[in-house]
Amino acid sequence: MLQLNRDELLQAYRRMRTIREFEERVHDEFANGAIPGFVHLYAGEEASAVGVCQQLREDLDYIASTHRGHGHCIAKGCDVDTMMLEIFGKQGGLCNGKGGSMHIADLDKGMMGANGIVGGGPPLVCGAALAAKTLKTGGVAVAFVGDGGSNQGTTFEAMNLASVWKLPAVFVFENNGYAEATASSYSVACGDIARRADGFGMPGRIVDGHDFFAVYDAAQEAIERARAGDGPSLLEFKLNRYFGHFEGDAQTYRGKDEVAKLRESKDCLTLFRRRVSEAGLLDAPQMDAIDAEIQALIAGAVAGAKAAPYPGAETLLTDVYVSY
Amino acid sequence: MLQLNRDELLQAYRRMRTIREFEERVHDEFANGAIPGFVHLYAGEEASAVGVCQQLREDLDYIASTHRGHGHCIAKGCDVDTMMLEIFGKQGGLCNGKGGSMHIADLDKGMMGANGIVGGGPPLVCGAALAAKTLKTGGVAVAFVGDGGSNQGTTFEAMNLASVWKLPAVFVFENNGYAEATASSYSVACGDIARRADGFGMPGRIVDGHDFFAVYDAAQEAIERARAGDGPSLLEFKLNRYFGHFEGDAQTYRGKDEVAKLRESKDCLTLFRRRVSEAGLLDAPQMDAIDAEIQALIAGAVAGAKAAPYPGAETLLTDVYVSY
Amino acid sequence: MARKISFRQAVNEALAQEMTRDPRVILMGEDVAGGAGAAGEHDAWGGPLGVTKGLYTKFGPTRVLDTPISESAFIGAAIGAATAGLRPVAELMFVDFMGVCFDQIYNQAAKFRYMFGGKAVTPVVIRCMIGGGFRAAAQHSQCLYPLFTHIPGLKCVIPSSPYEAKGLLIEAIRDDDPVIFFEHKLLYDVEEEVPEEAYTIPFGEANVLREGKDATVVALGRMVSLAMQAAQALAKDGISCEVIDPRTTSPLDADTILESVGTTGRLVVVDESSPRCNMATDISARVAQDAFAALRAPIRMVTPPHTPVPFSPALEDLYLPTADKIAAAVRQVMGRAAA
Amino acid sequence: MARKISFRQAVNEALAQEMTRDPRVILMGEDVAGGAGAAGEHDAWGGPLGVTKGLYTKFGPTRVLDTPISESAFIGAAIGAATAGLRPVAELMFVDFMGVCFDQIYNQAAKFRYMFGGKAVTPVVIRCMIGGGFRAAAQHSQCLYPLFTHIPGLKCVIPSSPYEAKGLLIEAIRDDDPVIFFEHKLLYDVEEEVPEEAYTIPFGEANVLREGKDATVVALGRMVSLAMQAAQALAKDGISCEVIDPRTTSPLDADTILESVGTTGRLVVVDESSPRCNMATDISARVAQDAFAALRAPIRMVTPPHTPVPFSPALEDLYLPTADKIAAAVRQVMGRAAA
Ligand SMILES: Cc1ncc(C[n+]2csc(CCOP(=O)(O)OP(=O)(O)O)c2C)c(N)n1
Ligand SMILES: Cc1ncc(C[n+]2csc(CCOP(=O)(O)OP(=O)(O)O)c2C)c(N)n1
Ligand SMILES: [Mg+2]
Ligand SMILES: [Mg+2]
Repeated sequence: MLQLNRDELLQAYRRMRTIREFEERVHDEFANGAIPGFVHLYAGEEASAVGVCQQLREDLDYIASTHRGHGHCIAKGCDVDTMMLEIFGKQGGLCNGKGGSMHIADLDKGMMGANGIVGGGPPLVCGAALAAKTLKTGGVAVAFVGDGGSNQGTTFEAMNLASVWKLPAVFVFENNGYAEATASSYSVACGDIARRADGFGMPGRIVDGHDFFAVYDAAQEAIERARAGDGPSLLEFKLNRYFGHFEGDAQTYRGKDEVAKLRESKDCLTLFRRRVSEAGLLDAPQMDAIDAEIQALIAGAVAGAKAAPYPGAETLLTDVYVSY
Repeated sequence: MLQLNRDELLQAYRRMRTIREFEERVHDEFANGAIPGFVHLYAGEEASAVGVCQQLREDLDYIASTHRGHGHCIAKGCDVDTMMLEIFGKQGGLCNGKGGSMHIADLDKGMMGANGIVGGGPPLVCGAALAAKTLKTGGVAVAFVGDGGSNQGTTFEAMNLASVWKLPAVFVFENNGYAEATASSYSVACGDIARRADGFGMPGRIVDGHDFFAVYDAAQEAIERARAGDGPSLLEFKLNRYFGHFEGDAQTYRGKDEVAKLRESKDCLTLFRRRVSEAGLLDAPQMDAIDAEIQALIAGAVAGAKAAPYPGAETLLTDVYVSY
Repeated sequence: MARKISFRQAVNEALAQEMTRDPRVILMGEDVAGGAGAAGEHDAWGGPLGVTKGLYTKFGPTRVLDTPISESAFIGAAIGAATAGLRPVAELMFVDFMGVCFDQIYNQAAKFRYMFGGKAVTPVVIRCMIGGGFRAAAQHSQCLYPLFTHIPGLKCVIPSSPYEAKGLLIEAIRDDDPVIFFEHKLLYDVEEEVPEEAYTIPFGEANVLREGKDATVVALGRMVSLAMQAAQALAKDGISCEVIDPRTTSPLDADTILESVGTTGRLVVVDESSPRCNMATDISARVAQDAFAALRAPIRMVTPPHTPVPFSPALEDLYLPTADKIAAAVRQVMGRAAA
Repeated sequence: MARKISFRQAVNEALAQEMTRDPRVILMGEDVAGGAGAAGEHDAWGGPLGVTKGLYTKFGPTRVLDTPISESAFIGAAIGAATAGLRPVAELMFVDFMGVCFDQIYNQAAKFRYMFGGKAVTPVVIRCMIGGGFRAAAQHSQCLYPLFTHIPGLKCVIPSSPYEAKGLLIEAIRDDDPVIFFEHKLLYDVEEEVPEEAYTIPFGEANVLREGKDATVVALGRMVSLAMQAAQALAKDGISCEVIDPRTTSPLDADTILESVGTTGRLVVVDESSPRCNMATDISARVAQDAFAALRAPIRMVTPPHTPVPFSPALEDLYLPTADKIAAAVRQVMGRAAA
């Protein structure tokens, strides 16, 4: 915590709040019927995306995300207005409406995309890391994976490959306890995902994923290791999602009041506020001001998305190949 | 060693010798141009197949093999005459000439097939084990996998699934040091494959794969655990192959005299003979007699395969579906 | 007795009846029950769209198995189990996920019988969702059945209505070969009369939904109802369409199609899958080879364009075949300008 | 300067020249060098059939990377690296292995550009071996290019000779889209004159190997030389064939085929891949749709039967298309009984 200066703390808070507000509003708009398709919200997990990405360079470092990708986008610096346009399927969206929530991406910011395929990202991250290593850019690449995605063959293979090639990569497992309706205690045979690190020749750590500072420290170690050329690491963040698997999920598999209790006791934003306040680093009014500012920002993004036209018919047939 | 009676020891020796002789003769016949296609020989690894399969029931227990499948076939009780016919692509072969070396199989003996796909077998073994568990047959299923195959996503997934479902399965890794020309020290990032067991919630052991008795004991423990309903295990046998990856491999990646030295110091058959002789359990003439008998058996198989006709043209279009 | 039920219910009922009939039939997949290891309800999902809901409660944990997200392992396990005495129905969820487990399907299940000289029997059914219109974007909207149809050793079934779904799924479960069962996600809420008792619809027998003399329209899955709409509209213009649903693409009932073209002399094939090497080309080519003499006009294929499926509703609506596009194609083969 | 080299050498030379020209071009795959971590020679293999041998020695370990047997990881890594500034050439070895890594190819590489609204460039080449005749049985003899051709966003290249291989591979490496490059393993030892200097052959431009007026024969990969043999034999009977090699199935130069059929009025398509939803159907259907008026006879497709590839040489020889079968098909479309 002490290593972060005031601006950095403000940025971290701002980004976490942006994600939260973004997701709460998308939740509402989905319920209103304004957003089509499958939408997976990241609310509750903000400390992970922000704690990691705050240490990454937009121009150099890459991340690959999952189906639950809005938070990673925002943390990596994507523009919320164009993100919202994308999620509404509108013209001018980050992918011009062709990708939507599940394929939101911004390669210019090193964001290699949300992914509709569980386990789709880790191999791609090996590639970005290999490019960094081969071209000697000094960059690193981070794969965000869920607990469910930890059981996909592509993920295992990618970890082994990253070690064999000693790639500047980090494998972040966001263990939110569920893959759809299936508990990770059922699907991950060894209990903690971090126990797998040793079998792939890399260090592994379990971290409280609600604690921004714990995430930050663990990520720092892993990222520095990667940048130094010492190879990949595995991080397992234990955290929680506040909404259903996707919008529309009735969540009957969760315990009674489970989410209410989590919102109360395991909110990374509340925790962050408490920690920085107690340490006298930021004060409540400062953060309240950010909250208000972000609320307006996201409200503007939603209004903009609602008002925007759909992409033109001619775009149906473009962007298939480089030539058309 | 003490737990095996004389008949069992004789059977073990006979099967190991049968594999060795079979492979040496296939090697010669391939060199003569009598055998087409890709052929991967098992010579040198006999203690693994036999040490494991001797404890399996032909009618109940299943194994899935790899591209290097002849040894597993013989150990599981397949007929060497029809095996040889198959490898020659002749009528009456174990698969009527349609499979060849890479797809040799005998479901009636619980041999689910050699496999042209590295990592193809472990998922299938989960299935056989699931069938045994669901139908309460008391059976177990064993996956043989190479060190190279240990890095295939399908293999990782299968281990996790077997643990999640607590299946009566055993994952046997035959680590012969190479996948094609690539050393396992390069491709298995964690060094020993057995280090991965923990990440899949199962026990793992490293065993000298040249030592029939060490293999036997380790397999016994794993098989009993599986039969008792306590779930899967991982065994890593360190062993060596005497021939190239496939027939025709010049093996320049191997150290000078590497194979000659191995044949000298790490021959599972020599070791077996020494151990049982020293313990006074079998004597040399007994085993020599088996050697002679097996030599004749395999010579007969080769002669039979050479003389046999190719499958009839009408069989090209049969066996695609159950109805034709 | 027949009563109206949805496509979703028809699939569920087929599964329930076959599981009751035959204890070797088991179900597996991600959240086919839903809630494994969780604090709340088990049987919470029945798959992401609720198709298998209730079966876990009925048949219990040894018959309905939730899996980790490890498609190669559990699809392969279903296949291996099929060779060892069970008759598993595995759910791949979206067909789009075949890319992480295709090997087990086309190199293992499809080829066992042939490679092993006729000695293997692999009675496995792999269910999956296909198709666009759900705003589910490029990785959750594909059809991909041409890829499976290409593979010798697989059978491919594409039900077009609740009645078809129930009869074809029961047939699939009783069939001794590996069967891929493609359910169009936009059909789940469609209702029609479906008999309560179990019944089967044989593979390789096309359904002629409507007889006609001017043009043959072959359509698959959700496209069948669009073809029927088009046929109705065209009837008003005096154009008489024969509408054929092949039901299964492998085996394909080519005879019914060839005979029909023999009468009509004109063919339109409607296929929601991507246009290259798809079922539209497969059927068109077959007709151009085996019913050429009867053909009186160019064959026309109605398919989406050669692009991934776009997310934006505005674009996806343009992407998909429609009754209007089908009708326009029929008018074209009739030599009539668009109405 | 042209000298005779083999197809194998042509591929090797194309790789070497492009790697020399552009430091962003790297090579990866199982044993593309061969010997990683081993006691003996590195660069021991150059792939199982020696195609890349020597490149490791020339370009070193940062440009030529051996991989574990983890196709999803390394094919995916090649794709990811392509989006991040490299131009990787990844070797899948046998196309038959696509089943363990197809997702990275068709859901990731193929769709990035579209899904991301045109912002991705993915210059990756995936090389693989196809085809029968090697007695390599059901899992090492497939063609499978129809599965890739089906996918929008991929380009598919099937060279038919050493000259074609070199020019098309250099084009593939310089192309900014994902390209799948299919090398028929039976062609590796074929020799012909190939220029020493680098040259490119554009995609989507068919090669008319032989002009003719009676029938158009379209063939791919190894089938091209068989089609030429057939054409020669037929010429003796006074039948004049136009032989067309499309070179790339995606993009497909349909125009050249349609024009040719416009002249000849007859079409035979030769395709070594399994017969359902394959390139033979793709091309036939296109012609039946867009050159129907010119067609004077049924289209004929020459393909293997709908079975896995058998191991036994006796059966495999029956399985594969031959010059005789092609000639017979041409005679058939000419309305002549088999000679
Ligand atoms: C290969 C594949 N299998 C299954 C799915 C369906 N699916 C989408 S998200 C999901 C659960 C993912 O769980 P986890 O990795 O824990 O991520 P979380 O949703 O908890 O963030 C599943 C099964 C998919 N998209 N891709
Ligand atoms: C999926 C797949 N990838 C690659 C191959 C090619 N291949 C065949 S055997 C082999 C090496 C296997 O090594 P290992 O698993 O150690 O078994 P071993 O040959 O040593 O018995 C490879 C790469 C294949 N058959 N299947
Ligand atoms: Mg999760
Ligand atoms: Mg090995």
